[in-house]
Parts: sequence; C-alpha cells; structure tokens
Amino acid sequence: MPDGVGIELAEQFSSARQQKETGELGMWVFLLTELMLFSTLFVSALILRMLHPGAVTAAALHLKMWIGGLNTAVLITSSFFMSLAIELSRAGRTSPMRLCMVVTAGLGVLFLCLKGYEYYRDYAEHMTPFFAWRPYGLLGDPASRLFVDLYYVITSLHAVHLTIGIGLVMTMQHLARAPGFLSRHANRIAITGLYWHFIDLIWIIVYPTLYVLNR
Amino acid sequence: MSELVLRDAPPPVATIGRPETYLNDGQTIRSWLFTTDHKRIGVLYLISITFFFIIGAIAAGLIRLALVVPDGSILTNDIYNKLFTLHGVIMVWFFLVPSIPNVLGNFLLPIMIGAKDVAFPRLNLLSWYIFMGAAVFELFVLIAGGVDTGWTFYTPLSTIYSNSWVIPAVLGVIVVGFSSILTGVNFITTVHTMRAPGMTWFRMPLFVWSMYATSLILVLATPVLTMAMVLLFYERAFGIGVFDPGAGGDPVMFQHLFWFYSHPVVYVMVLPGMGVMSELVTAFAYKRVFGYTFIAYSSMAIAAIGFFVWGHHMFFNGISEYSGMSFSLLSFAVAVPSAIKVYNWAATIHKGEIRLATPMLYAMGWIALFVVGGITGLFLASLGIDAHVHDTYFVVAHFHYIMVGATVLAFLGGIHYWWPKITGKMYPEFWGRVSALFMFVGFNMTFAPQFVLGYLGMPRRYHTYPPQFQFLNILSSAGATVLAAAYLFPLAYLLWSIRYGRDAPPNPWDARGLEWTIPSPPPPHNFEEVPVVDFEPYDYPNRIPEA
Amino acid sequence: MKGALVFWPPTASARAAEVDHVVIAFTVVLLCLTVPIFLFMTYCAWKYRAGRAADRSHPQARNLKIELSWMLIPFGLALIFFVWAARIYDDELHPPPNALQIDAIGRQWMWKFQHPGGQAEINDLHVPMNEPVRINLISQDVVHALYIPALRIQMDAIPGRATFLWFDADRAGKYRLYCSEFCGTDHSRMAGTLYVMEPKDYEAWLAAQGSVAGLAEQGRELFSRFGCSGCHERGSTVRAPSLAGLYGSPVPLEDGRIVTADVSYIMDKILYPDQNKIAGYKQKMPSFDGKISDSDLLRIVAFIRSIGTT
Amino acid sequence: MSGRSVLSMLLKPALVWIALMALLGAISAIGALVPRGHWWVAELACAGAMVAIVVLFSMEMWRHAPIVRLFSVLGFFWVAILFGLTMVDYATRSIAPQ
Repeated sequence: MPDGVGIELAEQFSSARQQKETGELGMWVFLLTELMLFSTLFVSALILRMLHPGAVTAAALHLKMWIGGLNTAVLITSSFFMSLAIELSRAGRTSPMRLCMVVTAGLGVLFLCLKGYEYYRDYAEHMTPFFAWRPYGLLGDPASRLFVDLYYVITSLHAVHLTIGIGLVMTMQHLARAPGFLSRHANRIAITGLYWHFIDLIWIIVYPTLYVLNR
Repeated sequence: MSELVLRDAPPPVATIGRPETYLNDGQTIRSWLFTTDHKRIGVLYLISITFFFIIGAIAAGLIRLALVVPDGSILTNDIYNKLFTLHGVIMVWFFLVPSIPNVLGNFLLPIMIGAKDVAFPRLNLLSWYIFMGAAVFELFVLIAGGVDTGWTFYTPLSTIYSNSWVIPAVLGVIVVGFSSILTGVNFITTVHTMRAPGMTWFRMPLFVWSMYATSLILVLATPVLTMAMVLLFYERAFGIGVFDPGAGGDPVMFQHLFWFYSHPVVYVMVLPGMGVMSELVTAFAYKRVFGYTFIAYSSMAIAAIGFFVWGHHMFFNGISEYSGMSFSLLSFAVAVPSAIKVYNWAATIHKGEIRLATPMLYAMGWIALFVVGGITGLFLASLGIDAHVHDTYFVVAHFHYIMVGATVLAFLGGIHYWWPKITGKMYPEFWGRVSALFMFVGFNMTFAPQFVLGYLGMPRRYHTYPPQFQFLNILSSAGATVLAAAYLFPLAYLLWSIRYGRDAPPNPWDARGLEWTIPSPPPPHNFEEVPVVDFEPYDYPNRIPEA
Repeated sequence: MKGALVFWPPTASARAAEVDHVVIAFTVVLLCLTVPIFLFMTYCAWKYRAGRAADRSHPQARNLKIELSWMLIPFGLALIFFVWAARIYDDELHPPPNALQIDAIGRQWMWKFQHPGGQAEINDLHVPMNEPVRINLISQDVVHALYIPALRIQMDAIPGRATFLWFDADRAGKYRLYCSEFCGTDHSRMAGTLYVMEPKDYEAWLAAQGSVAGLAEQGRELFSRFGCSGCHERGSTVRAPSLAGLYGSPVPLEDGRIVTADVSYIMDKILYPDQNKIAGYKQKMPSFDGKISDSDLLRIVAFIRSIGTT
Repeated sequence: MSGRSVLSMLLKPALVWIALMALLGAISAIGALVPRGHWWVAELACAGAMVAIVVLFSMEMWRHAPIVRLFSVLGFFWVAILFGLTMVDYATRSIAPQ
C-alpha cells in the first residue's frame, strides 16, 4: 500500500490485516442477510406468477419498462464511479476520490428522481390499489392488484436501501475531508463500496424479475 | 495439571488488594449501560432474559391453571388465547433464541478463542439495545392489548380476522430480528478472524463450533422471517393481498416463509445447548471428548439440513404429495447428526472420571430429555403418523422436550458450570443438586402426560376439552407446579451466592479450555497478553485430579 | 365416551389400526436404540465415578467404524418407518373414485356438512360404515382443520382452495371430531361428533332428514340463475366449452399443460377464469369471485359433477 | 502502486461497465421486442451473467480472502434452497392427484 493509506488499529484487533478482513467479512455476512431479505420478496413474486400467470403478465405490461431500464443504466454507471473511487482510495488520492463519490451519490439521487417520476406516472394511471380513495385502474383479475402491490413493496424497499446507501457514501466523502483520513480508515471506503455494489446487484435482479420476465 | 501449566503459563493471579476484574472496572450504571465489553453485555443479557423468562413462565402457569378444569371456566377463551400467544412470543423470541447465544456465547466465545473482545463490540451493545427496545415494546403490546393468533401468526387469521393488536406485535418481532442478525454477524466474524495464534479450527472448543453453526442459522434465516412479517404487516395495514385468498394470494405461502425461519430457529435453540453439553460432559467425565470431529461436523450438518425440513410443519395444509414426501425424508436425515452427538457423549463417559456435580446432573438429565424429544420428532416426521398427532398435545410435548428440556436445562447447566467464572463466586452445591433433581422430575411430570393426551386426540391451543382428558391435564398442571419451584431454587441461591458465596479459584472444576486459564472473574481485557495455543482441545490426562 | 381414564384412543378404521401398528413398532425400535444408551450411561456414572478405583486405561477418543455404524444403522432402520408411514400418507391422498362425497365447510366456529342428497348438519357428521367416504373441505374464513382422532386423520380446510380427506370406517359408534388448526376465539368449541352407522341406519337417517332436493338439483337451478347456461349450454351463440362429461376428464391448457378437471379446478375456473386458460378458446368468462356464495358454488360444482359422470 | 495512472485505474471499472451495459441492452431488447414465448431463458441467463459480473469484479470477490468468497457463494446457495423447496410444492400442486 502507498504511503498515507492505512488502517488505525482498534483495540480488539492485533493486526491491521486482521481488522481489514474482519470489516470486509462482516459486511459480506451482513449483505447475505440482505440477500435473503430480498429473496423472500422474489420468491413471493415467482409464486404469484406461477399461480396467476395471465393476470401478472397483463399487469406487468403496464410497468414503465423504459424507466426501469434507464434506472438500471444509472445504477450501473454509479457503480462504475464507486469502483473508481475505491481504486483512487487505494492510491491515496483523496480529492478525486471524493469527487467520484459525490458523482456516485448524485447518480443515486437521479435514480430516486426517476423512480419518483415512475411512481407519479403509475399514480396517474390509477395503478395504486392501496389508496382507498383512488379507484384501481387495471380491471380484470384481482391478482393483478397483487402484482402491482408487490411491485411497490419491492421497489420501495430497494429505494430505502438506496437512500441509506446515498447517506453512507455522502457521510464517507464528508469524513474523508479530514487530513489523513485515508491513512487511518482506508478500508471504510471499500466497505461502503461493497454496500453500494450490492444495492446495484439487487436492482439488477429486480429489473428482470418485475419488468422483463413477466412481459 | 502440571502439563497445562507448562504449556501456557496462566497469567499470575493478583493477590495483593483487589484484582482488577471486568466487574469492578467502573461500577456506575453508566459504565454498564455504555459498556462495549462482551462480558458485561453477556451479563446484561442474562438479567434481561431472566426477566422475560419469568414473564413467559407466569403465562405458562396461568395456562396450566386454566386447563385444570375441562369447561374453561377459570379463564375466558379470549384471555386464554392471548396468554398462550404471549407465552409463545416471549419465550421464543425474547428468551430461547437469545438465551445461550447471547448470554453464554457473548461471555465465553471471545475468551474461548483467545480474543480480547468480539469483532464489533459497539454492534454488540447496539444489539442489546435493539433487543431491549423490542422486548419492552412487545411486552407492553402483549399485556396491554394482547394478541390472539398464537406465535405462528397464521394468515388469514392474523391479517383479516383477528381483532387484537397484531400490527404492533409484528413490528416488535421484526425489530428483535435485527438484534439476532447483529449478534450472528458478530459471532461469525469473531470466529473467523479473531482466533488467537495457534487456535486452529479443530482446536476450538465444541461450544464455539455450535455457536458458529447457530450464528449461520440466525444470519440466513432471520431475514426471511423479517420479510414475511413485513408482508404480513402490509397485508393487515393496507390490504395488499399477498396472503389473502380473496385477492388471489395464498395463505399457505406465509406458512412456507414463516417455517423457513421458524424451523431452523429450533436449532438456534438446541445447537447451543449441544455445545454446552460437550463442555459439561468432558469436564465432569474428566476425559477427552469422543469423536471431536464428528461432533463438530454434526453441528454444521444440523445447521445446514435444518433448512431443508421446514415443510414437516405443513404436511396437512394442502402442500403437494411430492413436497410432503421429500420434506419427510429430509426430516429423517436431520436426526442422524443429532444421534451422533448423543452416542458420542455416552462414549465420552465410558472410562472417565465422573463427578456428579450439579452441571453434570443437568447434563445427564439433558441427554435423557433431548433423546425423548428427538425420537418423538421422528414420529412427527413420519407422514402417516403425523396425520394423527399433528397439531395435538403430542406436538406440544415434543417441542417442549426440545425447547425447555434441552435448551433450558443446558442453559442452567451452563450457568452453574460457568457461574464461578462469571461472578467469581461458588454456588451452594447441595441446593444445586436438589434443584436439578426437582427440575427433572417436574419437567417429566408436566410434559410426559401430554404425549398421551396428544395421542388420545386432544388438539393443542384448546381452552376447553372433553372431560375424559381431565386426569392427565391435572397431572400435567401438578408437574408444572413442581417445575416452577425448581426454577425458583436456582434463582434464589444463585443470587444468594453473589453476596455470600465462597470466592472461586480460576479453575474450580479442574477443567481445560482458555477460559479456565484466566482469573475468575476475568480481567477487563480477558488476557494479559495474547495466548498462544499449542494444545489440543479437551486434553484431559484421564487420571484422578490431585485435590 | 364417559369420563373414564383412557390411555389409547378408539380405533374405527383399518387405516387407524395400521397407524397404531406403525407407532408401536417404531416405538419398540427406538427404545431398542436408546434404552441401552441410558443403561450404559448410568452404569458408567456408577462404575467410573470419581474416587472409585476402576480400570481407566486405553480410553478411546475416536473410532471411525463405531461412529459410522451408529450413524448409518439407526438411519437405515428409521427409513423403513419412513416408507411405511409414507405409504399410509399416499393412501390418504388417493380416495377411491366411487367414494361417497360429503362437502364440509369450516367457518368460525362451526363445521357444516352437506350430504349428496342435500341434507345438511352442523358439527355432527353421519356416515355409513364399510363404505369409503370422501369429505371435500373448504373454509369460508381462516384456516381450519378437520381432525378425527378415531380415524387417525386430519386435513386443513383452507380459504380459496379445495382439500379433502377420506376414510373407510369399519366400526359403528360415536367418535369426536375437532378443529385442530387454531382459528380464533372459540377454536376449542369448533368440535362435534362423528356417527358411524350401519348402511341401512344411514339410509334411514338420510330419509328422516326430509326430502330436500339434491345438491346437484339445486345446482342446476343456480346454473341458469347465474347465467352459466347462456354460454355453456349446447346451441348457445357464444362459443364456450361444453361442460357435459367435463368432470374428471383431462383439459389441455393454453400453456401446454394438461390438468384434470377436478373440484378445485372447476372452482378456480368459476372464481378466477383468467388463469389456466384453455387451449383453443378465447377467454371471455367473467370472474364470479365475490359474486357467488360458497354454498352456491358447491352446488354448481355438484351439478357440473353430476353431468360429468352421466 | 501510488504511481498508477488514472487510466490504469479506469480499466477494470470501465470493462465492467461496458459488459453490464451490453447485457442490459440485450435483456431489454429481448423483453421489448419478443414478448411472451420461451425467451425468458435468455433473459434469465443475461441477468445471471450480470449478477456474476457484479459479484466477481465490482464487489471484488476474486481478491478477497477465501472465507469471504465462501460466504458469498453460501448466500446464493441458501437462496436456491428457499426457491427450490418452496417451488417443489407449488410446481407439483396442479398435477397432484385429487
């Protein structure tokens, strides 16, 4: 590792290597729990699709696939900047790294804006079955409501995770202002990156599951 | 004895003045509530789960009281239903799941592998705060409002038809899940990266192996419960319809997701008990454990196969025949690793140097109860037999043998065994043996009649029942009284011993393991310097210890 | 059924007797596998107790052969019982086609049984003996389960799905039936009595219930009232599949699967016609979900069943 | 390593980006142009490839300790258990004998 990049030892550890591995492993194990969390929703979506193939297909055609696709591209690009930020952190170059992280978070915000616009379009199309005051627009099989509801559960849960991710990335780049940050906490950038990539990964599964496969 | 001293010299016990221990390292309330010391967090858990155990036990006592008469005239049906839900929810999520892992695991795991602390000490404390927050909230919900769905929250009863406080109860269960997850993440990383030099995987005590397997289950299963409960919450609050047959949903899907968590979580309750057993049996047989690797691998096998068998709770709710057959076969398979352990402990006792102290009495009782619980589980896994005993008192008796018989007895055995280490005081041996005996008798008197009741066809969760079942129910309730007395004994004399007990030496049992090489109670950072492990686990010389 | 102390439930069918045989045989085998452990441990605890002189030389720490044998032999023995019990389960799921069909509706907190002739009863169930009886279960609200200990069977009644159980009782008498799946406040009162009767007594009992038009007859009336006949009757202008001979026959679906037109298929088709589209037909039928009561649905299905078997 | 140019740092993230965008294009094109039919196999294959790329390269599984790699595999294996055993029930229900 270059000068100025390193890890400040916490008291329970005996070596920097141990501390670094512990941090990464801890994050991975935590991400496993997140994976199981989302998988529960995916398995529900699959069961729904098996029980009511017709209704699910009919409802899925009303999802705005171009927004979903565009959002996937936005997240992939944000992941690109996050990877770059990790590479820069390893080289000890604080300011370009912070810039990359701001761009990453900015793309995350763009994703949320697009998602919000999509929700607005759904609302305009009367695709909000849980609002009692607004009649549901997609007539036919009741199972279509179910699919739309599940779409909101999955995408909103993902949005919550993304919001946490944006907060995390912004906090990290803010902390990195402090002189010598990378010489003490270099591994924190990589761990933040793991979380960000994972959110990207979940969306990469969400997009085909909801938008594409059911068409 | 001399061998161990030669290999790794125990740090000198300070004899001048009071030695610095984790207990007297700051004595303010603040120093306890903001501690990141794994030992103090273990003690905090011990105090909190004891409290919740008492609450759950009072509910159980009231249930047994109501069942003395067949016509349900002691408690109303509504209060009865709310009581057994309270008993189930409190006991499962706020006592059994955190009992051994969070108390003994927190206290011992880092010491046993020679670490200063767990990998993420602050997360460890956060986990306790989440647990307490959820537990206090849940207790308020279950007492002030009450929930009448049973701890299983089956849909659509919980989503549409129940008029009780299901939503806040579900939120409490969701939140306590995060506490389990944090503990699991912490233990897994601790075992992986915090082991002392020389502490290879196959030098770890079997208790550590079982805690590791337990953590894997917590980490992999809990999120599924969280999500199932979130869906249940949305369903009840907004009517999204995933589990509502009227909206095209499937109520059986909830059962799949629920049991994907709730079956493996049975192993969260019993695996740590098995870990404690391996420690007790070897220490009090004063002999090396028989088949160390088989026991270690069987813990991992139980954790893995435990995920393949959840469907045996669902044989008769319309799952397909193929599904039923495969789940049944896999359930038989999970019995194999459990059987290995029992046979291996029996073989460990052979040619040992057996001391029937209180922990060993608990261990012997544990093996008997666990075997009964395990083999009745095979009856339930057999499809044709389950058609008769499913959802009857046979099931109730079976899982109490596993969850109370195996977990609570192991917990108490472990508490007695490590009590000198935790508090630095010895408990009164005579009263320990008396209460262990009472516990065994009371337990069997309570739950053995329930096997008969179940086979006779008394369904579970029944508030009234046909009069010919009354005799066995009274017998069971009488047993519960004995059991309650047996619980009060240790509570009283252990508290007594904190003040009046005799001071404990570092290694009162002459046992092996890193935790016995440090003073009792341990110093704040466990080890003066990082221990180097160059000995095998349980390296008992197998001869009479010199007094 | 008096308050006498009993330790074994009554047995009222050949299958129930077989379940008892499995249980007893399994118990014996498991006792043979476990009692020696307890005896051995007690013996060791006595013989090798601390302070007693005993031969403690050459203690074993591992032995692969022993480990493998006590791992595999009990498992092999247990598998025999897996197969035996699974065969009973298989039998439970395959009722003979000629079984007497009785419909059961579970609701909070009562069982309603309906005989093929239309006779209905609440919480009590009369069946003939020595004749296979199939109970078709549905639930109107939460999950219930019909449990008859004397027959050693139970099955959940699930809202929105049809399940069944069947038995062939061989001993006349009164037996208890319960709801075994927790279903709310008065769960424990959702219980009743099963009367197994001589066939001639059963006929007499049916007759005494008064001559109610059969379920299928009532279903025929509903079939036109709900407008089903407009499309499904021969000669109608809309092209819809004929229902004569449908029950029990294979139906090819649009997605290539072939399903059997059984009770649950027909119910699903009426409630949610959009799923399981039939090959070669355009889906035009409206959904009757929420427009038809469960008991009416049962009657219409009974009617379709009756024209399916003629 | 401190002497690495920005360009060499760009190489891996850029390759990953190109691969992911290409696969995204493929999946979207299939979804938009050929609805229905049996193209879902191709769609799933694309999605699987994208997941693999993110796990292997973006999340740098190849450079972690073996134990971390084991855990990432473990997670997907457990997802397979959840899907597999649940689907055994749902997939065989319709053909279950009545």
